[in-house]
Amino acid sequence: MKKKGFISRVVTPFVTVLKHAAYKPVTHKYPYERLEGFPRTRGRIVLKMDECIGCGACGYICPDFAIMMKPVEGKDLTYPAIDFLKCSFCGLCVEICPRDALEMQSVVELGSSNYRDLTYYPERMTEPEDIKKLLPELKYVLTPVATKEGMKYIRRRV
Amino acid sequence: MHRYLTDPFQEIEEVEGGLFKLNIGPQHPISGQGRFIVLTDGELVYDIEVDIGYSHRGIEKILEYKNYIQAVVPLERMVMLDTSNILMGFVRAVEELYGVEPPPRANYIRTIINELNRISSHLYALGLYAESAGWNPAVFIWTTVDREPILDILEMITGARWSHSFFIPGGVRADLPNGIKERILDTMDFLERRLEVYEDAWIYNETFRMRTEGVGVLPRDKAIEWGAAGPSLRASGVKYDTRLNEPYSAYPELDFKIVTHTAGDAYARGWVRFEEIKVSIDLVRQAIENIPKGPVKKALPPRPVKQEALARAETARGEINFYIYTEGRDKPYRVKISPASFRNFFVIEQMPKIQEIKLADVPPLIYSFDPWFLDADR
Amino acid sequence: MIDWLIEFIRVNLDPLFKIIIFPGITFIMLFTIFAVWYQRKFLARLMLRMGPVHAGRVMGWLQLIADSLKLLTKEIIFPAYSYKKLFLLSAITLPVIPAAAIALIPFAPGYAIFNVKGYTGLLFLGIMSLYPIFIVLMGWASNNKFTLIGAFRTIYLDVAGEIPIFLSVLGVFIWAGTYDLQDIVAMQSSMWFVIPQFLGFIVFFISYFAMIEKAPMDIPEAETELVFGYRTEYTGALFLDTMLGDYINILAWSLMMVTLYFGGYNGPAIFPDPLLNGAFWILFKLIILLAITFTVIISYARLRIDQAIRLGWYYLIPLALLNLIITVIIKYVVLGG
Amino acid sequence: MRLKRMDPKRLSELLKDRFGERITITSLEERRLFFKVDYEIAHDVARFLKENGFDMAITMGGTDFPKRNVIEIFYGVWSSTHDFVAFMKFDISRENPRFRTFIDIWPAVHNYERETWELLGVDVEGHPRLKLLLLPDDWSFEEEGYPLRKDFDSSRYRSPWGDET
Repeated sequence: MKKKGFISRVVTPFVTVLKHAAYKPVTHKYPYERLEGFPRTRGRIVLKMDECIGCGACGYICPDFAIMMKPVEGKDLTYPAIDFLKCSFCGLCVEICPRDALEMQSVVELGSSNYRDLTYYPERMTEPEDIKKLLPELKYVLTPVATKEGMKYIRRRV
Repeated sequence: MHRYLTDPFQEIEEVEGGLFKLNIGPQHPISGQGRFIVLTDGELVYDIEVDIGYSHRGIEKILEYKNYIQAVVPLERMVMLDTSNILMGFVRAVEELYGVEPPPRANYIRTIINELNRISSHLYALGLYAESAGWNPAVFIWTTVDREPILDILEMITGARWSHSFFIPGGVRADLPNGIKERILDTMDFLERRLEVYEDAWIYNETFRMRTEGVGVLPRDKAIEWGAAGPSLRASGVKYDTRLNEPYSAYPELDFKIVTHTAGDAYARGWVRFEEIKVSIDLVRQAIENIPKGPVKKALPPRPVKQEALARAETARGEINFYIYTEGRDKPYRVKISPASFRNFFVIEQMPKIQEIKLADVPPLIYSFDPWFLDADR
Repeated sequence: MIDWLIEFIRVNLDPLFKIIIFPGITFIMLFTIFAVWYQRKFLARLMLRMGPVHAGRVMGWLQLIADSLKLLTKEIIFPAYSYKKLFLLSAITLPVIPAAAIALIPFAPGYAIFNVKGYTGLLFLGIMSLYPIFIVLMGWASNNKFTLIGAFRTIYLDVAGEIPIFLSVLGVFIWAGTYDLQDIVAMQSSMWFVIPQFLGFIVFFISYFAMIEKAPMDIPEAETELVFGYRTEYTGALFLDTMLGDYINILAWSLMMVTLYFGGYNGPAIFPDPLLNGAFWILFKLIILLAITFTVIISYARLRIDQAIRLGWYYLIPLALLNLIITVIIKYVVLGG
Repeated sequence: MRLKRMDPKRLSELLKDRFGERITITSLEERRLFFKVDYEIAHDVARFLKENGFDMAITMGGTDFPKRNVIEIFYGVWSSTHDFVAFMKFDISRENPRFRTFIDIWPAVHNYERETWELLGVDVEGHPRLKLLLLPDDWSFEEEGYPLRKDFDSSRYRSPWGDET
């Protein structure tokens, strides 16, 4: 362990803290600004109904029992319906799907005043989520810190 | 006499000898729900009782109904800060049962993610620790902010900031994305510079040392006898780290050493944690430089080759071990999880027996062990 | 027009103006609100945050008004088996004490609410020493473990901080040769007393944190172990009242520090009016002093109560006594009185 | 007393010499030794392990076997000298599940034995504080049973949100 003098143990903390006043705040004003997701970010699950063969593998693997196969009018097969109240966005269903009929959007802003609305039936599963509708006040989309621009920002901060 | 002084139903709960019972908790004394019942006469503490179980979810029972891939998801909910290290123990136990060795590239990816998790968990824990010593939340917010680039990297690799669900028995779920190497190296440089700032502002701060040095001294023999885990054990001078003593993943191929301290007090525990961040930064750099090429997962054979396995892994809070007993089905018959915090809580309960503790020392003492209620409750 | 108005008010309504507008109730209230907002904004910047942004559009300046209104609309809860009269009265009286002490601080030559010559410096210290008594009453009347321990700690902290701070102020009195605050400020027009009284200033500055009960000496309200210390049981408007007392206390001690060591209202003449000029300089100094105070608040960990007492009795009191001896020697031996 | 460092194989030989037929080695690995003993000699074995440097209890628990009508209790102990884990198991009857505490040998098992008492319904004799640890304070063993037993009805504790899907 390094030994330091009394002055640097008492005065240096004060100076170091005061230096932070010069740095830019890192807060995002969330409903007006939002971070962009990464390609792999796990969020809302979208169903491609043409690809789905109704095998039910997603319902089998789901650790939260959030997926159940439901019939759709005018189709012979059953398609997955997801209860997003139970879903933990682990992405196992997307991975196990033999036809890649499920994919994930980087949108996690799902919410409703009625918990029944969070059960997405196959018809609704096919429509991707629109961020503009979920956050009507959104003005800017920010790039996350780990991208190249973000790293530049970090370097400036240090 | 005024009614206030004579009323038998008065609020102040007195036990024998004019002592108070103070409740610290149960709403978020640290993070999660749990309660410390402190027996005190104002400033001197006579007894600490830890009341856990507010968030017992029965993970051991749940795992009996899940197959080995599904089990990953509920298991991670034990410690949200440190999900992949928790998972590492389970995945190792299953691989031992099935006699599978993951491919080398998967081992390296696991090591990188484990160490990034450890850094982020230690940063968070140190921030809380500083706050427990009566700091306004400045340091806590700095560490939370500086954790953000790490979480972004983890999100790029695994798809989630935490609860990655990324390790499965037999490997990892996906390969590293393109261009991740530069970002990891950049972030490690950034973190190293931030750690210097922490040293100036906080680790060597006189008031912080006044508050934590000599508080809760845990001697070496007691640490072993009471089963302290992780940094708390190493701060008492025991040279033990599962990463080296029972090598797993890519750790045997990487070069690092165990951080130990001989004082065994609260400051030493925080200091060990702080120095471990530097070791982890070094480990991530080594792993990303030396990562081999190849596949990242391997299928499990249909039947396990063994009936029982005990696997250990080093989480940020200390050693976790999984005892799995199986009868040959795709689901375990019994999983016994012994997390680090469960052991450390017992040590916290014993502390007033060997040392004089003041009321103001209780929060730094507790936080210095970095216990996690969700971890202990399972 | 404006000049005429100020002149008219000064001549005709002087005492009333002082009590109600400046530096009386209105000023104290507004400055308290400003100080809380300033603390939140400033600390947020040090923590890489933004602080309040929404209320009032521009830098969240309405946030504190909104918070106060919210607290005023909340129910006041009296804890079971609390001593209700004392619970109420001690909280209501709390802000009055430091506000009464502010009445002695001169804001311009010959301009203070309680505009007398004589022992004003001693009177200030006497009034301020009442403050902890009401905290103890609050803690005791709440009938709660946390408040009671918080109240006991206040007594300890008072012992640790009050004696050094009084001794360091005594150094200034000896150096100036008077107890009168107006004279002390007037004497600093050429040189601030922080230079001859540097040792005393250090003692004052450290004890100051014990008196305003902020980190690193916020021991009575120690959030981590004693929920909110002596004010745990206060809700709604009464909570607002106790917070008001807290910040007026900061204001009073900061004004005292500016008055004693940093030349009070003295400064280069920017405004023609001496009152405006004095008020400007005193507020300017106050804002810088508050920034330093807030930075100290988040730079250090909270001391334990025994450490605070050891700091007070082992280091600060000897230092203050040393300062007294040096002051006497310099003033009466070197400079020859 | 300084102990000579040994490996699991050496420990298994030592145990065999000392306790003979009443101890069964179930599995011997590089850093593990799993063995099963009779309950009657469990405390002697534990004391023997402690004397030979196995000072830190790292896990403890039990497994319910309704088919064999036993509950298996296990103790995992790590040694700071020898740096491997000895894993001791013994059976107790399922009808009358009780065993004497090991706290005097390894204090660290205190909370684990409490947990085993409440989750598996095993009576730990001589334990100083058999108080509910993980289960809620209003838990009734008569009505709800012991959670880790195999006959525990966990379907009673489903999500309160109903089952829409």
